[in-house]
Amino acid sequence: MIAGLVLAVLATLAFGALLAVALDGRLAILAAQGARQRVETEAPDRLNRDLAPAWYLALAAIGLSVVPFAEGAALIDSPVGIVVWGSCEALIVVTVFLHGWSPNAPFPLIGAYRYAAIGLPVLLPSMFVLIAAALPAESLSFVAIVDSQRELWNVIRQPLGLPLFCIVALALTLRGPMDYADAADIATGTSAEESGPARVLWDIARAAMLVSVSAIAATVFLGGPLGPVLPGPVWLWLKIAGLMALFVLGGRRIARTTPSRMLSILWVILLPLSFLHLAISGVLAL
Amino acid sequence: MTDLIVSLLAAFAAWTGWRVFRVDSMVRASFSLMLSFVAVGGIGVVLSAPYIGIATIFMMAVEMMVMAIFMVMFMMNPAGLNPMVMVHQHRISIAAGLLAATGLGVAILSTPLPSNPVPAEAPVVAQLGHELLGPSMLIFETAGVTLLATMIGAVILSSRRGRFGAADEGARPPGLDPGGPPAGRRPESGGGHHHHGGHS
Amino acid sequence: MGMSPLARLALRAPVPVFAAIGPGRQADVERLLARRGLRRALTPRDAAVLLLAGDLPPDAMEPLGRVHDQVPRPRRILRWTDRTETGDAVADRLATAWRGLCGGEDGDDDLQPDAPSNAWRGVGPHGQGGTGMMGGTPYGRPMAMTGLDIRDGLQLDRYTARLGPFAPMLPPGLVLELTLQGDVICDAGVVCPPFAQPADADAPVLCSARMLALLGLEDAARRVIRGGRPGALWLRGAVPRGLGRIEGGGDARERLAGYLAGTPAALAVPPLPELLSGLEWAEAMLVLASLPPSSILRATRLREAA
Amino acid sequence: MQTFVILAGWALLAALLARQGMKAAASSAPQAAPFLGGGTPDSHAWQRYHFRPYTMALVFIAFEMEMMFMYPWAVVFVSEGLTALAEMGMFLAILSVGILYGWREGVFRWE
Repeated sequence: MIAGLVLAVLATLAFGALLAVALDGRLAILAAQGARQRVETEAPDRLNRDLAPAWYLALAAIGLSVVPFAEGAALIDSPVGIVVWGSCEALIVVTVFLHGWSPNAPFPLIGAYRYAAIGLPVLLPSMFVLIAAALPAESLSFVAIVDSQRELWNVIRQPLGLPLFCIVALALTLRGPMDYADAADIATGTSAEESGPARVLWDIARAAMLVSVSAIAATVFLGGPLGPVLPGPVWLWLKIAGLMALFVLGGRRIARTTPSRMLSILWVILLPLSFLHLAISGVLAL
Repeated sequence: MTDLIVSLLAAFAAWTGWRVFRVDSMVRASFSLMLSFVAVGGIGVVLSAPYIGIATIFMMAVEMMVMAIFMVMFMMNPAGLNPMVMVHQHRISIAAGLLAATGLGVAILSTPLPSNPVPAEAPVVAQLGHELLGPSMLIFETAGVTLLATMIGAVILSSRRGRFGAADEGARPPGLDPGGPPAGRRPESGGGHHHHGGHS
Repeated sequence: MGMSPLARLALRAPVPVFAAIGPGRQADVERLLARRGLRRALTPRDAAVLLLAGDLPPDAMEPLGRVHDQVPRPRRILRWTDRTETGDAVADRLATAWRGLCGGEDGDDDLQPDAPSNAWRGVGPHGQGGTGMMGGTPYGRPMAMTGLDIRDGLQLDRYTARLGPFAPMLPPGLVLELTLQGDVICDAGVVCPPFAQPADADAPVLCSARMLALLGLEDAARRVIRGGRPGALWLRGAVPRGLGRIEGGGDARERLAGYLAGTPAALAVPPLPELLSGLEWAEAMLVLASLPPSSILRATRLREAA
Repeated sequence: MQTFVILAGWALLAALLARQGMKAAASSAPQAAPFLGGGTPDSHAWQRYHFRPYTMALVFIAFEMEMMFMYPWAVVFVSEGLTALAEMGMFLAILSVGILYGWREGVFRWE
């Protein structure tokens, strides 16, 4: 059972990351990058430079471990699953910051601080949305949240939830309108001084995180492994793939505003919206 | 088994805590401290307090991120490019540290701690929720007011910008009628210690 | 022995090109790099081929050497000096060079001497080149020192650097000396004006593509250059209202709307230091991208004459 | 126990991949210089970095701490019913005042 779940997580991460890179059209690019020289900057923080992509990847794996692949079968069946995922989100901010801090170069540094400024308040809508999903389930565990969607998926019961979580997902995977770490005006920001395999690993970790975030979204809003005819894991994989395509394609087609303006939008528009979402979900759950 | 994991996590927490004072970089120091707290949170999880344990990890990840930002902002040589010593007043600090550790150790060992392990399937999070909404309701709401005071205090102390102008220029509200004298009290020139009240 | 599947896959990758654009070639290069099969790298670390277009003035040779050396090995520099050479021919040469590099050819060597900017090895009490807390040149460079901020008056470090002439977010040739606190530009000065470009570089299509790329829409920028529609949401809305407002020329948002509608802008741009100082980095780069290259050139020349 | 092995396993696996799967980085001095489009910096990039939304960071910490009360609340929300709704409504109303005040003072922007 456990070995099977470990395998499921590993396989989902690996194939999902492959799919994410392919959706981005970057398979060949990564293959070419991997063979190139890995450049070192002046006096970098070597430990954190090497470990930042590793932690990003590990957080993706941990996030996916709390997701139930079949009804009642999660690798880490924690009674506080959404808090575990929340900690993963907070640690992602730390990891991306370290990735930008460690090369000791101006553009990565600007990217790192920009991401900290946007990534921290993005946690708030995320927490509101997940807490709202926990209300009808009367539990913080993802298994129970899946169970509570037997009659009606949360995407319909709590209509504001998925759109809000999409913004969170884009921020956590450094994509499109929320990619404040690796933006073009700072020459790809935290990655500006990375080359060769280090750049490839960072991209793979981002792809793996996309899988993980999509899995969480599929579990919380689309009923996870619930579905007719097909077995649970297949439903989960289909939903993950669909959400990944949504994030990749949507991310490419929405413009990114300046960080200061996005900060205001987060606090002044998205946070009140999350309040409203929680209030509506609360009244409906009673 | 629980004992082994708790000891390992405790050793890790102590080691990363010690690293906080041995590294040169403020960023490394902050995140060493974070790792230390992560291990403490892990101990919480092992000791049947899953919510408190994971919440500790969550909070500390966020807080050490903010701490790293402020440490780098205000400390000299924030990245430790020149090696430096992170501790001051070695003798006093060693003595204080030993004293605190001994005191706490004695307190813990001499306290008759209850020994009734929580059953694995106990709904501890729900119990915490009922406690918060029931007997500890006042504490919970007081925390809300305290945090509100924290927010307002943080804004007042750290923000230069204000509704009615920069803080260091004496923010003044606009007049009640167009072109009239500013509404509200006029800031005293000698600082905020006088309480004359009244209008000009 | 055949190639590994990974190496075969790598051969199909678009050529990662870092563009060093010289006088008169901005429009050519921007159109060239919007082709399929080529990819404009925003940093030399992401590139393998350095494309040098045009004849550089002598004072740009040293910066070129710096950018060249920052491309990871194996690397190749390709010159596109002949104006009559078509884009197809250059794209072919780029692809050949890339295939050669993927096939294990040796690349070019460094152009700059292998010496740190300041001698530091073995200097100082710990041998790291620095002294005390903040003194000396640890690992070859001094540390930034504090100064007054223009926004909130906090005395934090001021980071001064010269940016350009090949920075992808600036007009080619422009070298700015910027002093930053955080990512806010406290001081800006023009060290070199941008290279003169023909009127084609002011084409609304290229101007809007530059702004779209900064808004995170590289695909949309390519589509626009190839003559399509941007096909993206929240384009004008993403540019803050009132940003980079110039008398008679509207703000950056209005200029973007104009470019997308196909109307070129002709503006009297105030001197760049006036325009840029006090802006956040993202805003400043958007403002610069919203100005046609010819008016930026006029604004910097004006300052030199004054 | 199992959870710990899994968590530690993922972290170790990823760290091994990062440290073993990559060639060591090495560069000549001109290669190592930070990228500034051909320009040069006066100093190291590491600095007392002026993080602009610092007031926001402080308000965020307070708000985040408050959010921690909401997780146990969510679990008992349905069983406690209106009491839970009222108490949390009051709590959030108090904290909204803080957000409103911060917004009025303009702290949710680059300082």
